[in-house]
Amino acid sequence: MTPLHHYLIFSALLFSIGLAGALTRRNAILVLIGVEMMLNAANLNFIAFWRYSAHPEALTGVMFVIFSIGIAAAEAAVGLALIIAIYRHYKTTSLEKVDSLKG
Amino acid sequence: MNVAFILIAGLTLGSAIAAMSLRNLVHCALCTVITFAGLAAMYLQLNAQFVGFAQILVYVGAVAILILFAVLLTRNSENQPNTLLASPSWIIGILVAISVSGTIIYAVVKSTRLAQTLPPAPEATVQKIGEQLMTNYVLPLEIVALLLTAAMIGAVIIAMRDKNEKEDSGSKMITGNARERVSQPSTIHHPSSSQKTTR
Amino acid sequence: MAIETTFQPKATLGRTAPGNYTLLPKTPAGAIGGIDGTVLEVAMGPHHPSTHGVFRMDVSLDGETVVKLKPVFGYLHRNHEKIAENTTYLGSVPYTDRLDYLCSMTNNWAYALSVERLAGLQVPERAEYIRVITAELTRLVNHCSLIGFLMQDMGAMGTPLMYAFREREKILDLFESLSGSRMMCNYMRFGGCRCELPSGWIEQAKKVVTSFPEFLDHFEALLSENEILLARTQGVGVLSKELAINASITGPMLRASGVNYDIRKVDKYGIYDRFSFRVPLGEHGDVFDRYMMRVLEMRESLKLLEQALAQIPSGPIIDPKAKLRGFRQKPGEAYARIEGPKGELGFYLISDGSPNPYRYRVRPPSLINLTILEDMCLGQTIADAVIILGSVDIVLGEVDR
Amino acid sequence: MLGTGIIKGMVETARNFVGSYHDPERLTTVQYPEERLAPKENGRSFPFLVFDGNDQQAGLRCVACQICEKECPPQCIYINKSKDKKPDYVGKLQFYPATFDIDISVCMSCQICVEVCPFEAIKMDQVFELSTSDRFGKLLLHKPQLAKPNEYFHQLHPTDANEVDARLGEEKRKAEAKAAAAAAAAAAKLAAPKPAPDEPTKAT
Amino acid sequence: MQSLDQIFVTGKQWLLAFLPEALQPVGSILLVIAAIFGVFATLFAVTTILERKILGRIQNRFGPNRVGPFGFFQPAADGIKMLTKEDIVPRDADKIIHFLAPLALIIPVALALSVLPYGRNMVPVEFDAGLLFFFAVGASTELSVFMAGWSSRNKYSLVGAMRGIAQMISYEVPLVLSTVTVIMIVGSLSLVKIVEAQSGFLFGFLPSWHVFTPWGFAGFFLFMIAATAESNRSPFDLPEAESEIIAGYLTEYSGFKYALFFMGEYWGMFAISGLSVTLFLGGWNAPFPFLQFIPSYIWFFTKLVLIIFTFIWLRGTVPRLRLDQLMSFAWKFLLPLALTNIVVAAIWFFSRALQFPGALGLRWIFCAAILAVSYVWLGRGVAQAQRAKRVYQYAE
Repeated sequence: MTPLHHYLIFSALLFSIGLAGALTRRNAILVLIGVEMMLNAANLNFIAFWRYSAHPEALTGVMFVIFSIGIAAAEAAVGLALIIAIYRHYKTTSLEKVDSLKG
Repeated sequence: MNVAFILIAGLTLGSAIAAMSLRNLVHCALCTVITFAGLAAMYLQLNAQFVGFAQILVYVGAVAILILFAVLLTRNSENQPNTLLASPSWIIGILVAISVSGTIIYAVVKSTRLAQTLPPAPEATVQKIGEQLMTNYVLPLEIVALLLTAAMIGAVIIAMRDKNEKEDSGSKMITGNARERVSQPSTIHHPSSSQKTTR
Repeated sequence: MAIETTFQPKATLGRTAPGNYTLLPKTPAGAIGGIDGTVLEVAMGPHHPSTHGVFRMDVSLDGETVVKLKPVFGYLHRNHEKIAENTTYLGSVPYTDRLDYLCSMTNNWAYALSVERLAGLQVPERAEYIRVITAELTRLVNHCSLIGFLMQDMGAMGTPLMYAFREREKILDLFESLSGSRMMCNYMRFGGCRCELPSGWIEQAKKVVTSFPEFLDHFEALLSENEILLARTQGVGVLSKELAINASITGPMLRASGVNYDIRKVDKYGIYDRFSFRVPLGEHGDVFDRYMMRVLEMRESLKLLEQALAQIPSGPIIDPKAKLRGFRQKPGEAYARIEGPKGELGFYLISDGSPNPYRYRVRPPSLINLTILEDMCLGQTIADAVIILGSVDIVLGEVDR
Repeated sequence: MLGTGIIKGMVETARNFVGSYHDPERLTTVQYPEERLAPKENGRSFPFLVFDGNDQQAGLRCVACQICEKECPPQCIYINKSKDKKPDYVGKLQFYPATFDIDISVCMSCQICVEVCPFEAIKMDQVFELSTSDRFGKLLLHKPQLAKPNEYFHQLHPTDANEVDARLGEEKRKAEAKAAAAAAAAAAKLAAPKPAPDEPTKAT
Repeated sequence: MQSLDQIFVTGKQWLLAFLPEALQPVGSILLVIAAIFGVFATLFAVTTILERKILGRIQNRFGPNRVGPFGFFQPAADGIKMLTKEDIVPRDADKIIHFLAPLALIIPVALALSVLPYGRNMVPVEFDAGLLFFFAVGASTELSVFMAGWSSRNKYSLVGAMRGIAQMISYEVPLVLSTVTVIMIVGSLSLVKIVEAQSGFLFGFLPSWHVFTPWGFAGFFLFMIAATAESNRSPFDLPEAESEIIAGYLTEYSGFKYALFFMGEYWGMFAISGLSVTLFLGGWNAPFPFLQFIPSYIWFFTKLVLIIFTFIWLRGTVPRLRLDQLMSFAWKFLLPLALTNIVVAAIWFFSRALQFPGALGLRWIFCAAILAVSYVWLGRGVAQAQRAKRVYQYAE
């Protein structure tokens, strides 16, 4: 049996990896991947807390994760579309070079 | 502590680190896939079957493919110049990440209110989830549906190529060729008494 | 079109492989374009499954759309014309078989016709009939296999091709019993034909001709109404009437664009004026029209064959004045053309009195029909380019000579 | 309606699928090494040399006139004329080929050598299983490999062979008659005092 | 008869009894894995030879008939040839991904095969959400196509991979939507429950399979078209269109890796055909009551082979579509029809309440009419380009 705090530690590590990536990498796509990873780490917390809760039949955690996955898919689609649009304009995906508001 | 948990956690964290640190973006994206799949395995371990399958379906089947497409569509971003590990942004980023994870882990380890026992496996059948979605969560469901539609349309509009831009390049390419060969047609005159036949 | 004459090797990294060749630099990741709006340059050929031999199309693709296409040929160049200028008049006949190796009979005829024009030979009537019969059978062979290959290019797993070949075999059997060879017939001679028809040949040919329409009906039932085929071919590779005329396209391709031009009707060479047959005309000039032209022409050829097989007279088959050994001509020139299955096939000869022609020139329909390829393919997808090439009906032996 | 054409096509292929099990018209494949097609009389592969009688050296019809060597489009025939002469089938003295080689790796089976030969000496064979691992030696056929008896020619091309035999027999008969006449004349000449000049022989 | 039907189930239990208690779950899993690999590797071999023979007969040829009796050892010969071939990896290829791509295909496909019910009590892994699992792992095969195409560093491979991904993503939508009807009617995602819902006979002799209802027939039709596209079979074999892009994403594969890809594609076809058997053709149920003595797994595999035969037949008949036509077919024809079918299934479901005599016939006719009208209407939209029958003129 795996205790609850192992899942929490694991999700904290995953979150920090995503955070580190999002902070350090310059490529917009990688930043997006980092954000997705943080989101997933949070989802794992929801599931873990649901599983270890006293009243799992309420399905709250599961429901939250289902909605979260749905929204993450939308977020990824819009985010990547934005990245592609930016790339068309600036010919780069490096966030450091995309620094002017005026085209 | 479970062997399967250690294996999955190790694989997931390892691929997550690889995804965030490899130079080739396609490799990063493929490592992300492993991370997502590992998380799905975690969900399955936690008896959340439906969420696990949804995770694979959405993240592996859709988001990962989207990311790969984005990588290919933004070509010269594929190879990043090697940035030095010692550059200030790296140090700051990693410091922030370590401090965040340290805080959370400290809190988790020190916490006494966390459940220490695993309750019996809950019944999270698809039917129950469906019922919940149609009763308690019907409003969020509608909102998510709306959001997804809006996001889809928005993504299509954002990513659509500028019409003028495309027409310019297209016509340039085509007029560069032998279209002008059609000058005055020389005529061939032959007796052509024609006759119609249905085919 | 500028011809690239010098090959400049790309800068190497200075590494040498164990052999004696230098390695080109590695393709960097993402060096292959084509997805992010850049142009993908693909060399289709010379060894590509659907270029009908050794032919190359240098294609530039925007996504899947062709934005530039450069046909490159010459991989099968065999110096045909120069060889013919150093060979006797008779010795060139077997070489003409190898021009368009699907239709050796018509190639023979075109060459024989130009030598006859040069030498003023009279072809006996029976030989003329045999020529018409073999030429129309050749047309059936060619159109049949062309449709098969076109469907193969379209991805039909070889089924139409196999059916077409099954019928083609019957005609090739006829050719074999007549001339001794299935494909390289080497049958016609200036002044007539090489040998008399074997006994029972006419009956056998009649049997083939009468059973052919049934095959065509089934062939069309398989193909002509197939929605996928219609979707793939209609409106694809449109060649306008004006462009077709200006690019001197001939044959079924020209008629698919709606131009009424058939040398059998225009020149009335041989004895084509004795038969009643019609020339089908297309309207849209797309791949479907080119396909239908072939089907309809096969039906007309069958009518022609029926008449010719019924009317064939007896008599000599070669002009007694025609001399095979040591054939020489007084100085002069001649051009003769026929309506080959692929288009106008002409031979131009200049004689200087020696046993060899002084100048020998082929007007190959395949090559000239191929020149318009880029204009038809621009703006279409790569899959269309393949079937447009297939519908042009080329044989590389004739294109490159 | 969408799909009717495809269904029509599928009916067509199903007919062929079923038909190939019982209709020999549809399943025309000949399984080559076990089954063979009967050779056509006009069929041709590579040339061979015809000889009369039993001795392929003495009976060879070829007189090394080298016309085929000149006319051969790919120039795959190599002939060396003999220094001496030997009598041919009519008993006339002729040259014979000291060597007669055909490189069948170059030959394109066009039959032009057969057409131009004035002596009916070269004909087309029908063998085609000539594959060998030796590209140069085994595909260069020499006179002993090329020479085949007249019976073989009869077997391959009976119509043509009968025609040729009739013509040659006629010539032989004429020549013999002429020879007999000449002999009679000579005998008469011997009997008579006045000698008659020898008539020069003419090649046909 | 009961014992014959359950012979594999009892056999497995008998074998497991030899193992100690603790190892029994592991042993059970290993047995199942071995069974799946064994059965489907054999089926793969049989299908390759059958496909070549059937295509040959369709094309009036014999097909392979040299190795063994009627050429039935041809797959073995092919296998040996594949194994002994040189494994060529392009110099510029991304070697790791190039190596992993066939595995990334074969693993999800084998996983997908493990949730199908092959007979009564014969489902390797029973999930409550088996159908969802099937689609989840099915969706991840796209990754392998991408990996193969991208890592080969070949233009044809890349074009093929792009085509493949675009096609698989597009056709996943009608594929999933056409199964929604079954989920609606049965009320479960469990494949075992779906098969059980199709057992029994209407009026005592007609099988109550889903395909014999209007929505079920339409769903089966849509599912099979989408399945053809998902498994890259003709006429949707664009990712491997040999006349256009050589072999698509497989261009740079040779030897064993190619064989693995090949097997993976066939397994994918088996998996998706097996799913259609499960969803629409009554799974392992016998078609008639008097045929019930034949073991259930035989019925499953008979239906599977029939579907595979149809795939081969179709492959022998039709030419290939073009990419844009493929896309418009998915989005403009299959998707609206699938959505209509969902509405029809809902009508069917809620009109169950009608109990007057002849209600079944009325429901049938009403639902079929809706579907037929929308089929004709949508079909006209898709094929509007070739509506006008062409008339050709002749010159004398």
